[in-house]
Amino acid sequence: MNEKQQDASTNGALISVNNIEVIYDRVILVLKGVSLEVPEKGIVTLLGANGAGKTTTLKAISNLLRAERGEVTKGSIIYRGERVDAMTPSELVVRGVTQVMEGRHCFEHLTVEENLLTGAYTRRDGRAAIQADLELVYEYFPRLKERRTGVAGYISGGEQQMTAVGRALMAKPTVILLDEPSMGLAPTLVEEIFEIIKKLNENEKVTILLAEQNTNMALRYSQYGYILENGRVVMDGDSSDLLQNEDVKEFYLGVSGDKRKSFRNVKHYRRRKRWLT
Amino acid sequence: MFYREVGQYKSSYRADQAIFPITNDRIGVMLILIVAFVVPPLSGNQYIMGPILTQLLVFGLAALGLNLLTGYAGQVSLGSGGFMAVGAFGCYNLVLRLPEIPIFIDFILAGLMAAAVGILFGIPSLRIKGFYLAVATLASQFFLLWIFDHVGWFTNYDPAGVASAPTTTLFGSLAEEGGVLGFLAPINVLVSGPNATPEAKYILTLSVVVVLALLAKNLVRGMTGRAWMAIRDFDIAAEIIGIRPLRTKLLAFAISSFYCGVAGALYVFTYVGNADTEAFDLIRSFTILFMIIIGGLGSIMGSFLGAAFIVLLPPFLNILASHFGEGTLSGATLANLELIIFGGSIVFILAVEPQGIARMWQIAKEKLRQWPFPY
Amino acid sequence: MDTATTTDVQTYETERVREFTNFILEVEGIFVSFGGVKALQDVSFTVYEGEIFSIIGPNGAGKTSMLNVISGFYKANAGRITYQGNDRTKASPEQVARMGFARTFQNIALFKGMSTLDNIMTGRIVRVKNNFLKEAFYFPAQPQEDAQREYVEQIIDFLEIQSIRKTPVGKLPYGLQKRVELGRALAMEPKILLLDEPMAGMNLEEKEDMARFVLDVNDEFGTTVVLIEHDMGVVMDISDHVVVLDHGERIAHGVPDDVRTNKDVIRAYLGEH
Amino acid sequence: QAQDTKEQFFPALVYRTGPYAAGGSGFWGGMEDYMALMNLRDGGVNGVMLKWEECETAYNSDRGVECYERLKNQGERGATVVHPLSTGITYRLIERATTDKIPLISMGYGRTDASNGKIFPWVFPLITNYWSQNTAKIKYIGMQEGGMENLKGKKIANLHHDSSYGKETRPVLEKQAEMYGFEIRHYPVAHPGLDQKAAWLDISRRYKPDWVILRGWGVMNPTALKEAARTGFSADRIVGVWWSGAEEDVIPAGKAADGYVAAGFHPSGSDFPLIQEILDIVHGAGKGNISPQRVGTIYYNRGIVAGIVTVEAMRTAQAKFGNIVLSGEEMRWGLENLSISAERIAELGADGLMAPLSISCADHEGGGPVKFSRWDAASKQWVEVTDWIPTDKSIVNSMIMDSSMAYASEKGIDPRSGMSMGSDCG
Amino acid sequence: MTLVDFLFFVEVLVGGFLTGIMYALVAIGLVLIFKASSIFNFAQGALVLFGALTFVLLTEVAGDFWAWTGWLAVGLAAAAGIIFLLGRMNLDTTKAKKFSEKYVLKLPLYITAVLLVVLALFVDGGQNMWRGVFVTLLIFLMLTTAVKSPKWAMGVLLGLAVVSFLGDGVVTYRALAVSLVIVIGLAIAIERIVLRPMVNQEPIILFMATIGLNYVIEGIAQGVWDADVHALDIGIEDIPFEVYGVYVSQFDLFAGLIAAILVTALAIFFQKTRVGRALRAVADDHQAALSVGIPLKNIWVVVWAAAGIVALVAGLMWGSKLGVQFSISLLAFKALPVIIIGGFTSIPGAIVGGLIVGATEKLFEVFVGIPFFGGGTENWTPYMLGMFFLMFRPQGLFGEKIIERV
Ligand SMILES: Nc1ncnc2c1ncn2[C@@H]1O[C@H](COP(=O)(O)OP(=O)(O)OP(=O)(O)O)[C@@H](O)[C@H]1O
Ligand SMILES: Nc1ncnc2c1ncn2[C@@H]1O[C@H](COP(=O)(O)OP(=O)(O)OP(=O)(O)O)[C@@H](O)[C@H]1O
Ligand SMILES: [Mg+2]
Ligand SMILES: [Mg+2]
Repeated sequence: MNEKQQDASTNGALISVNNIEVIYDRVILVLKGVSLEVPEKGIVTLLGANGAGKTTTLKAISNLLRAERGEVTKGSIIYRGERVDAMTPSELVVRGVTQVMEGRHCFEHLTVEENLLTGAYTRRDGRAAIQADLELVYEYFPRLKERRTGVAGYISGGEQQMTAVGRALMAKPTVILLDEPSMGLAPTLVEEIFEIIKKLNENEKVTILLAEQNTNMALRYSQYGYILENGRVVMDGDSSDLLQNEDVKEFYLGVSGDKRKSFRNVKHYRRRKRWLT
Repeated sequence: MFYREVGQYKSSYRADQAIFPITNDRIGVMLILIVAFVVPPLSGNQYIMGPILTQLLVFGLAALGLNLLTGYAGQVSLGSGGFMAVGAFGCYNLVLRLPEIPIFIDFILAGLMAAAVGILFGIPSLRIKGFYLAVATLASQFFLLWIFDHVGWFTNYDPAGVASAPTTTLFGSLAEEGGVLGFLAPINVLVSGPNATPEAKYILTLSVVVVLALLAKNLVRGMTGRAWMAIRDFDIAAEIIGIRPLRTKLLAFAISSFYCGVAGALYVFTYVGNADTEAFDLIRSFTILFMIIIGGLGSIMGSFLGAAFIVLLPPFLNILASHFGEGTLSGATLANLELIIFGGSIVFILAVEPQGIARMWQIAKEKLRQWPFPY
Repeated sequence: MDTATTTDVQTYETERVREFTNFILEVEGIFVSFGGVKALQDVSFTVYEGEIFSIIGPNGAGKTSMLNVISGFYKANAGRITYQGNDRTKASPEQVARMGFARTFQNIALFKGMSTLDNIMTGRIVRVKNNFLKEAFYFPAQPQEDAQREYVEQIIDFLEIQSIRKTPVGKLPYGLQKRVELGRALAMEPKILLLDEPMAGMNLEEKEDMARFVLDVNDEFGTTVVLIEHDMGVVMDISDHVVVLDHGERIAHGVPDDVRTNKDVIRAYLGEH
Repeated sequence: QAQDTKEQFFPALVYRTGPYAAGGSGFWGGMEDYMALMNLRDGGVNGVMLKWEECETAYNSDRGVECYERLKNQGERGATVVHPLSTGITYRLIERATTDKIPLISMGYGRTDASNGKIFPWVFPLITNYWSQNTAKIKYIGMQEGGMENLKGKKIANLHHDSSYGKETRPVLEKQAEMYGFEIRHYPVAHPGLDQKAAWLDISRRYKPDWVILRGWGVMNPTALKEAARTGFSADRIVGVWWSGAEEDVIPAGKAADGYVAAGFHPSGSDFPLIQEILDIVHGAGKGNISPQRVGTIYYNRGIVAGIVTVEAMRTAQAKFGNIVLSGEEMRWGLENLSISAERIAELGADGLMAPLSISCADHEGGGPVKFSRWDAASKQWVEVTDWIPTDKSIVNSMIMDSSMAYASEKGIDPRSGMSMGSDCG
Repeated sequence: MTLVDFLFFVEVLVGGFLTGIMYALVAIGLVLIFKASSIFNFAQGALVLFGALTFVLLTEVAGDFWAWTGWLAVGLAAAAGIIFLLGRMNLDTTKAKKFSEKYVLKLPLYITAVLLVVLALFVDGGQNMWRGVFVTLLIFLMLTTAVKSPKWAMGVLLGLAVVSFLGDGVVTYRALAVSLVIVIGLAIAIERIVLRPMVNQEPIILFMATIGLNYVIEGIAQGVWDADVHALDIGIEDIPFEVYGVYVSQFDLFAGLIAAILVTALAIFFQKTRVGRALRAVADDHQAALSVGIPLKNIWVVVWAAAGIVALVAGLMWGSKLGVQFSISLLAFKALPVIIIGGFTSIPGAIVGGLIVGATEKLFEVFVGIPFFGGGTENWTPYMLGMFFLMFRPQGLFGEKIIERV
């Protein structure tokens, strides 16, 4: 697409996605040539409307697509110099890539604590380390501690979301793919989540690829952003630049001029910009 | 290029809801039906008409019945054999004891009996779900067969417990020469018993199946079908939007059993000519379930495709084997190879397309629609 | 605790003045617990006919449980629910639906195997009078079916989901699924619409659309809306009254402005800014 | 294929897989070996080669029907004769074979009242049908008790497979119980018969019969013997029918089967000159249809007997119609005029393998006698304990008459005219 | 009730319990797979048959079978060793390993193996030889594909060779050892061929896949071995002894002991270990399990191997009771009511369910069925019981609660 992405694959990005096409069910073409890269220890965010292909991109990276009858038909995804399609999802986890899936996906019949512990399945650094991390997760999400013996199928939506995020943290990943981590969380917790992300990134040097609808937050906490529309990258740039971009401001942040509009007063009309036409 | 819906605009919702909205499909189905009604009888090939097509139709109908229950309403049942038996022995007794009734009315009555029994055994479905329900429905399978085995009346006290289809005419004894409905005598053909022609049996079966399949199609594209599918996909949500779970499930059990019952009756009267309970045993119930899974859950056509696969593949392999294997391989080896290939093709189909043959067919059509473009 | 008087109705940042007179739903002293977890403790509130009413609170506060009790899916251990003046505490979900309640779900509960159109059509089931025999023979049921379809097409137009009419909903992106769910609820022609986080997982633009839909439904049909949402912008902008739950208890109840400034609410939920 | 090779076609409805595979593979092994012997040694039967095609039924009745329909028109003049080898399949085929004019041989199984050739012109429950066999069994029990009069007051349990096959003898047993004054109680065992603990507890502890008749099939047989041993019922008080009397039925039961007695219309063993010849010529040429270890077992020998009967009927028909490929109708004539004398049996090298047999158009059974053998678990051998015991036609014939006439009236069949039981055919 | 009546009642009850335990042996296998992957395994019966047939035939086959197996194992072990060394020698080890895995090791082996297996099935002459070929190749193939390491393959093959050349004195142990390996090999093959393409599918589709599998296993079991009836003696007398007038069989008690051991071991495994927890996670959500790094394939191999071993044990017990023959595959149907009553996901439930089923069906048949209804009720009583039971407890006695939530 643009030069920046082309040469980036060679200049040491941790994950580079090169012009991939994804097809579901052998007929539905969803990604039509997406390229992006995630530098080591960076926070990169993927933005885009519903159905743009964010989830699909993340699943392509973590190799979970196959379980949904989806396929990368063109292009390649490279993680640390290796093609991910040669690895199974679990091998990827062992190598440090963990995904928080959209829609929680907790293990319904396991308790909250058991859910968190399965997150540490691939770890070999001993019980004590795992226990310490468990406590850390409980510290992040005190609500989970209260519900630790609750069966995950019965806890509230937000609690499930915390469990899903906590479970991914338990793997001590080096790269974490977050698919809408703030969904369904109370306002304070949304802040909290982004703080956690920042902390992980700064303290533990975790690389983060984030798909978010909360554009404002995502751009404030990330370093680089890509905007997907209809299975294509339509814009990318440093987060701070994107935050200042007029289009982004208008369509994703809802600020025109300086004032936020009231939801009661918004007019109902299609305003989505046709980026490509 | 030739298979397109481009340019076929629908001007009303009704047209949009037609069974085959695409003209090519409509023509295709018409052609298939005409061929089905005309060609086999003209060919006079008894093997094709009898064990191949009639068997296919009968089990296809049973599979369709189960598909309504399992594929549409989501209630996995392993009791279809039992319900077929109710229809079979019910119809046998009706014809035996009330020969005046035209046979197709007997079929309906037999189906209704099966439906009644189906409702009874459907009651637990309110509480029991999934494989638990599947296993629990085996109760009906075993219990019903035991009843038919142990109450001699059902088989007219035959020492071996075999119900053998009496010689029957299409419109019943009243339509015989001199009867009240004597004017029907010329078209009152024999449809079962040793002297009925294979053609008559085949056409009767085909007619019954076509009519019932059409009714089923209407059901599933209407509110009934939607209620079933809602229960299947998410029972709690369905209840919260106002669908009555028990009523909907019982209706599914009833209609499904009705179809199975009619299939059982056809089995006795137009296919084999007689039956004991062995014909409707556990394996039968399982086979019917296989048919709908392989054919495609929640697809009317899938029921028949699945039946074709399950019913026809073994003889097909057998024929192949006897043509190519004769002499080089022992009979036992061939028989086992058949089993392996049969099982292997099931696995293969599911691996390629878990949604079954019907879905494969659909994807093929989709591709055809887009052809020559890849997506 | 009760920081707002229910009679003193105010509006927030809007020119319209909304006045309500009748209670449509009264929830009194609801208790729900699961084993040791007290999901709801003595929760009471009232909803006016025609208003937009929001339930907010931290995760696990009991909001969804409250909605489940109202839908009849959870049975309250104690308490009473009155609908249009009649006690309906013991009604089953299906009866509740037939009384005029419709809802959407926090974890999307669409019928995955069906198309968008069929999903919305299921919402009409409470309104049709066909029986299965008529349907089997097609023609007797057809006029009714056409009428339903027409109604549903209006909803589809309203929600602007024409292009996905025939798509199986399982394959739709998250946001569209939420919209279809709203369509299904609307197809029931409800008197009360219960929405559980309808805007979760949407970007701003989509949220605005959704908010507009909700407001339009409320305006045009006078449908009462009970809304659970974590986006305070939306909640404070569009609701007439808000109740706040925390750990199963009601900590505030009133007009948005009052709630927003309530100390307990800030501590438990909003956080300091 | 050369013009002048004449081939008589036999459909082979076999089952080599599934729960009853042992019976199917044993029987067809014997039958095919016999036919192979004819071809290899004699160049066919009077110049007509025997040809068969296997169709796997897996003991499943529907597949049996399919096989029958598929194979019935093959061969120069269609299928000559069909051995369904399953009572269920026999029932399914009776009407079809009648319409198609193909004789159905159900040797030692099938529909008993089909022995009445006037009502069932195309069905041949040859040698001994179920009911006749049963009379022989009661006779055997009577002999053990020291005379038929001693049966009075005795108790017999009939442990049977809960299927059409199993239920078939209930009426005749009840009739005999009435005649001889013994008591009979039936114990149905559901397919496949893996668990009979309840039935055996009831038999051994509560009912305490003097004898048990075992009418099992497949795995039900060893299970019955084992369960009997566990509940302390002595095996030598159990008398089996001939579908419960093969090696496969007793070997798995181990010591529990020692002393168990079973009926048969032929013995086991491979000492017969005929079988030696088969081992020599057929297996010697690598053309055997079964593993050599199983040659001479009960099922195998049953197949040999079936082969003999079939081929002899063919010869009989050839004597009338010429050495041609026979049609079904001609074959039926051969069967209805079949008579195998003791000399002929000896000539075939099968002395002692079967009893003389003679069929008529009214009597499609032949009323062959029954022999009883005891299982010796140590040597793994069946030991004959009686000579041929004739069956009691007086009981059976009238029952067959009643039952078949009932069938005829239900089906609206006119009996073939001009014959009475035993008279000559037209 | 007189004493005699009472004793009779007790005897029926005990008989029922003991039969129930035998059912439980089969049921445990079903529960195992269900609990670990929510697959309702239709092929469990076929596995029982396969295990028992393999074992019994291995004790029966003649010396040339073992000779073939042994020499072939030596040959293949040597091949594996060479490949291993080649992989070591190459400088760029990962590349070489990959290469050898992909091409050198697998491709020709697949081809030869398939050819040989087909041959083994087809050519009936010298059956023992072909059986030997089949067994060895099966083991080798599965090992190499599963562990991706020629080292492992080499080790096991050498073990097989040693075992093959052992004398007749250790016939039973030899057969047992080899059967175990074969059963594990089968599990690996199942994972490869059947389960892997079906990740994340609906339970009913996976159920159907196991039906296909069922036919394949039946075909292979009867094709490679045979469909004859074989007597099996595992050395435990099936002679009843009397306790206060009630007959109890030593064999049944032994079966009970085995079942108890299996259940305890498996229950601990599931509840207390990391892998056990992972298994339960897999049962809930394949995709999520993948996303946390649970290697689905290994897990499935472990589970199916365990189920295969349980099936082998059940096959040995039932086989020595009834003779090894096709019908023992039908035992799975007797295990079904057991698991709905005990709960699909509870291993101890299988035992309790077995006891309940055994006792009810026997008591009902003896005291109601035979006196009043002409008997033959055993087939349906457990199912009827199960049905009524589930009306009140839809997840069975100990099953995990079915989660209903919106
Ligand atoms: N399993 C599937 N089969 C077929 N199509 C799918 C499947 N999953 C997703 N799609 C399609 O792929 C497109 C992209 O979906 P995706 O879930 O990646 O979007 P998204 O950007 O994550 O949206 P959202 O913000 O709603 O989560 C959508 O149009 C959707 O319909
Ligand atoms: N059926 C149930 N069984 C057990 N616990 C339950 C059940 N339903 C709800 N709970 C518990 O009750 C509490 C309230 O749950 P609820 O779903 O109502 O929360 P919520 O307010 O909707 O939270 P969120 O904003 O996260 O969706 C939670 O702690 C949850 O674990
Ligand atoms: Mg997404
Ligand atoms: Mg909630």
